[in-house]
Amino acid sequence: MQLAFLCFLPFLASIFNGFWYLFAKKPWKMAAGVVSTLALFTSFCLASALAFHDVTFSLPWIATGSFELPFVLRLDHLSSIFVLVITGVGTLIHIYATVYMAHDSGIQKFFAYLSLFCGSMLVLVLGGSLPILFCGWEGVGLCSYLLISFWFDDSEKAKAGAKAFIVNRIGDVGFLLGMFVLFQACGSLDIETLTHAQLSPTTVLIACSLLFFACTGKSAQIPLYIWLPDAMAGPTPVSALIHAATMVTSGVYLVTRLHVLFDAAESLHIVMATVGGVTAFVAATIALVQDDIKKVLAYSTVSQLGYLFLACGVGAYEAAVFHVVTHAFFKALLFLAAGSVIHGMDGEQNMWKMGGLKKAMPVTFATFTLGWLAICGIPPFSGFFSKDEILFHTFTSGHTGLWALGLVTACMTAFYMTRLYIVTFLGTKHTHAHESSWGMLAPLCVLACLSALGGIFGHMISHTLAFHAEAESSQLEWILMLVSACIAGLGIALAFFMYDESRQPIRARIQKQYGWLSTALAHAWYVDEAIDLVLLKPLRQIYGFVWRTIDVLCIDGFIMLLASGGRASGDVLRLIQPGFLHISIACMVMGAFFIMGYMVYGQL
Amino acid sequence: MVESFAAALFLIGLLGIVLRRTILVMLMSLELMLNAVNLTFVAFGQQQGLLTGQVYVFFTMTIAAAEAAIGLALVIALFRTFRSVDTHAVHGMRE
Amino acid sequence: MDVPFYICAGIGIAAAFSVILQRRAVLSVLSLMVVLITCAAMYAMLGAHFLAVLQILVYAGAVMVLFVFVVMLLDPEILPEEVRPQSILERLWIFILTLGVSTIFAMLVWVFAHRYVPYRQMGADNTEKVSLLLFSEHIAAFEATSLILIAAIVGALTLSKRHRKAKG
Amino acid sequence: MASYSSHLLSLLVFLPAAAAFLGLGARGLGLLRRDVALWYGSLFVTVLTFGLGMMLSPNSEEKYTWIPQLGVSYALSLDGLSVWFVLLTLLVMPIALFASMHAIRDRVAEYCFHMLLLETAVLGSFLAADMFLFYVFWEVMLVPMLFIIGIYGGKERLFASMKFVLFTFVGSACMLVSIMVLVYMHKLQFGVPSSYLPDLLRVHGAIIPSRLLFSAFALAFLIKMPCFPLHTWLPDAHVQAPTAGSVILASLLLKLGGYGLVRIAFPLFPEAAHFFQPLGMALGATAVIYGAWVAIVQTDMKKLVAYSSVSHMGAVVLGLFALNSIAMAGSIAQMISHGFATGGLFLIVGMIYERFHTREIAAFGGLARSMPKMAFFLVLMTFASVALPGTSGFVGEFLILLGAWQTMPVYAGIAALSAIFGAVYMLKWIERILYGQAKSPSLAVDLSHREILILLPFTLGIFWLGLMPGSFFHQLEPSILKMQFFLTTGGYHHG
Repeated sequence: MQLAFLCFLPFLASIFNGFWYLFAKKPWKMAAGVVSTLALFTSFCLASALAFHDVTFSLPWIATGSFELPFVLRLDHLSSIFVLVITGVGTLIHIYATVYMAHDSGIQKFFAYLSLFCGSMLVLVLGGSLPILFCGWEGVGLCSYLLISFWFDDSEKAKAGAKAFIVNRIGDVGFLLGMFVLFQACGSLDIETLTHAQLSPTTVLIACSLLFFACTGKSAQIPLYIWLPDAMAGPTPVSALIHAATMVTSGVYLVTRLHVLFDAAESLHIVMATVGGVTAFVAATIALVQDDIKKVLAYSTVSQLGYLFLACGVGAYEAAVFHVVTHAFFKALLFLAAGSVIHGMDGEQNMWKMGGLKKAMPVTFATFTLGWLAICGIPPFSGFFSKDEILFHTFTSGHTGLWALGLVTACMTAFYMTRLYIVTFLGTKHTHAHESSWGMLAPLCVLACLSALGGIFGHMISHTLAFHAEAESSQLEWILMLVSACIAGLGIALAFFMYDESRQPIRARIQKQYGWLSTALAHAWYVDEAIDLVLLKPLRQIYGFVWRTIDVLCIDGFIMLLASGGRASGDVLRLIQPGFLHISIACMVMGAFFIMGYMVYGQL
Repeated sequence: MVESFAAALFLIGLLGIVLRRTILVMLMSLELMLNAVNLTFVAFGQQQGLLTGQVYVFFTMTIAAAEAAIGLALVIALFRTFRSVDTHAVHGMRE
Repeated sequence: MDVPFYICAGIGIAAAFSVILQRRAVLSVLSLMVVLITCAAMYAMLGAHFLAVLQILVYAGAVMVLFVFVVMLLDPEILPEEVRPQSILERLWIFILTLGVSTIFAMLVWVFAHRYVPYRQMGADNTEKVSLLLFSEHIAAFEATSLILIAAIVGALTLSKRHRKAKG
Repeated sequence: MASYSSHLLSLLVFLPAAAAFLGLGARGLGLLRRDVALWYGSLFVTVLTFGLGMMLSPNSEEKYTWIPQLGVSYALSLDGLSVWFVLLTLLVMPIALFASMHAIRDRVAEYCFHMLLLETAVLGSFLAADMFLFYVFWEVMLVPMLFIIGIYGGKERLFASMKFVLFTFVGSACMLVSIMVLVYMHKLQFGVPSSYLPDLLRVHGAIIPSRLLFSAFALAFLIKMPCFPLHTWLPDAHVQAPTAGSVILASLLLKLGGYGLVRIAFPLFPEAAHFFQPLGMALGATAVIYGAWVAIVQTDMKKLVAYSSVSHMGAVVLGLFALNSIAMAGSIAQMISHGFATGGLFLIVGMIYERFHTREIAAFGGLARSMPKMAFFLVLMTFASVALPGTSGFVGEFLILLGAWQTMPVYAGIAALSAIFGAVYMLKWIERILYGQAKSPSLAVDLSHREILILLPFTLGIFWLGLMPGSFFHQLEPSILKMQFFLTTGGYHHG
């Protein structure tokens, strides 16, 4: 029963805030934040109480004839990890957001959407059967749409929200089709029965590839990642919660939840791994030249998600989950820190306009440093352990090419994160910026500790996961650890070398020489423009064309033809009756002659 | 014998209606045709030995009379509005 | 064989032609009178004495008078001078018509001649038998004719009355 | 199933009509002088019928012989399937009346008369168990609708109402012919003619004629649906109809097509249904995609919503022709949810029109800032019609696609694309009018309590069917089983 309560609490908070926003405007602004945070915090406590127990809760939902679709929530080992991350990081972000959004007029609406999001995310993670998971899946998509276009006055942000929703919908169609294939094959959509059902390899392959396509939509992989960078139009807490910690990992959750099916689809593994690897690499290249803090972090998220799918591709599901957890910590930390920087700089997001914030915002600087070290993969911090585990498994499973690609990406990650770090915090320029209040800094510190200690915590949970965790020779493991640590160090050194104040002329020369490359990277390899040109423009022509020809021309035309046909034939017939008496008599006579002729002829 | 005469009368009446342009003459040829028909009635009645032919002639005669009355009244009314009895001039029937 | 029949037929045909060919409407009315009288004669020859008398009284008497009256009323001068059929189309049309009519006449004559059936003598009391028949079998039709006549009278009256309103 | 004859059904059907004539008579005698009296009178009647409807048990029946020579009987029956459509009608009518109180100023007496007459006709069609009676109500329904669009509509209302009536007439003419043929076949086989549906179900004809008859019925219902090639009357009718007219047209009249297919066409000609299945599903799938594509380029709000109805009804056609229990339950759920969602959308468009007196999407902008309540309802209705989980749209759409996938995966796949195009045209529209800079802020007055009261029933309906459809499917169960029985066994024993 607590599971239901855990899952529905955020929904209640959302409904409360929603009504409060629509019907009562006057009260104390911060209350909305408090209500949502409390709701999520109680969910967190419930989750930690129920952690790692197998609890199920079910309500009858749709039942027609033989087809039963109850609303089932199931908590088990895997989902409890995700629930803890969602509620834990979520609560921290809620506290942060209460302060961050304090002066915004639509704060109740904001927290209504945020709680709705947490509720749907919990439904997604706890969903016992695929349709319930799908409900959470689309609910989350809806909330990301509502939150991205939260400041809807500026139509750019509204368009970004719509783009995110539509791209997610494309993925969801894949999810739907995958579900139908599975239902047709094994008659039920419950995850338990699916994992134990014997399905023919082809149906499993088709279903898994469709579901994987859905994951690329939701977790921003190669074909459908274009929405995540634009999703930065939303407020920073939204980016932190949705586009860093929780929603984007739902794709990985789906794959790990159905890992039995995905294991069965052998040929899909290499596809998943390569898609993950290539996404990581491409996103990292783009992040190298971004000027907006949030864009850098967005592409870094896409890149880290690439790692996750790389891990899933090579079958290292525990490594993937471990990285999800650590990534949630340090990426949320980085986003929130960036948020407090933006807050301090009154909305300025271009990092070149900042610099030397070390002195102006010491606490943010300190927490950002911890986050930075974690994401670069420096040994004691969490990022190192999880990323190394993924690379290790990629290496041991024989995909050395992908391992190399992973290493290069790790180096690039270290490079662009350090670039961001130096340009915003170090340097002699001292821009004036006021440090954020403690309401925002406290969550930062908590997240900083988590991302620092995350590594140890990770080892504990990865060994308890029931998947096939076989012990590798530790000697090879140590060597690989050393290699990845050096790579990270190399990246950081290179960045320090490049972005030190005195190195300005060298950067200018490189800029001049590889100008075309940097503009290409700045425009994200012109992917958006290409899609627009290749896909959207012709589609718009088609819509217009279809309406004009089929609807207006063919069908209406045909009917108008019928109508005018009737009128025209009427006119023609009218001419036959001229009204001259003698002509009619003549016709009558001729008629009589013919009849007589016929009668007579008939007689003969 | 009598029937061929009646046939001749009838056809002459027919020619009259078709060729002549004045409505009056057409009415008269109409009367001609009616008489021809009466004649054939009587003739065939005679051949069959029945008197019903003659009874029918009696009825056609009354109808012919009524028809002539109405026809002439029409002609007068027509004449008043169209100032002429020429069929070519009188062609208001279309609209 | 019965010379009087041929005389009447000749007069009748001639009168009929004059009805349709006369320039002046008055002359065609008179020739129509002649045709009616020949028909009456024919009836007499066939033994239908009642009809012959009726023909003279009703038809020749009443209807023809009506015609004469209307012709006089319509003031012959204003009757339009018949325009000789000029256009080729009209000449052709007349030619076709006469050709058609004459072939039909020839066919009819051939058919009548072919199925020659002698006329039977019906006996002298023709009028008695016809009136008996009239008032026994066809009494309903007889009454109906009175209705028709009344309708005709009323119709003729309304049609020829000058409608002030209709004029407007 | 126990069914007791109760006069409640006839009372339910003819109460509005009686009130309509009463109202008109009273106005004639100069009694109900002021319009307000008429408005609240007719509103009271519709609410009364709603109450009456609530008291009905879902399998009551009523049958009297009406024209013995023709075998026509006056038969009304309420079962699990028609109970939902009846309830939808009883719910929509008071809302439509209440919504049109401010919009309609002149000729109020005739307006109330037509609305109440319309309610009787629609209730009659849903309850009729005799084919002849069904046809009578089917035709009677057109007359008030014609007047509502014709008198109270927009500029080219005459053209639109003419097109609407002619389209439906063509369909119903074919239907009448096939009813007659059916009655005659019944006479041949059982001696006495009868147009009572259960009797007609026993009639079994040869293959070819039953296919012909089925296509005649299907034509009438697909025009009414409307399905892809025969839908062009809907946008014109909606654009020119007054708000209440649009709501009724969208929520009720379109459902008759689907109801007719399920109640009449499929059970009568199961073999033909299986024969036409591929064609039907193909039409449904094309309608879904075509409706969505065309909706994207629309500039008039009502036309856009009208084309979205074409898309939804295409999904319903797909579901119905899939001929399995899941898809059928899904299409009926979709019909009811379409009634809620699209009805709500039309109400909102009507409210916007009352304020801005224009329906061109380009003329709006930034309404969410000044009209948050309206924005909430609009976003909710939009996402209900885009089949978002948790709303009724998802239940219908999901079951349809799931069922259709079992029989024809290709068409179900095509129809699933509607989720994308649906999202595109809905978001494009919402974004244009709700977000961005406000174009005429002075006119943007937020919803009054009256308007919120109007929208509330539909909102509750969306969440009820979306979250707790248990009772809905439970009621539907017996009819779906009966339908399956006819489609599987009935179809082939004389195949």
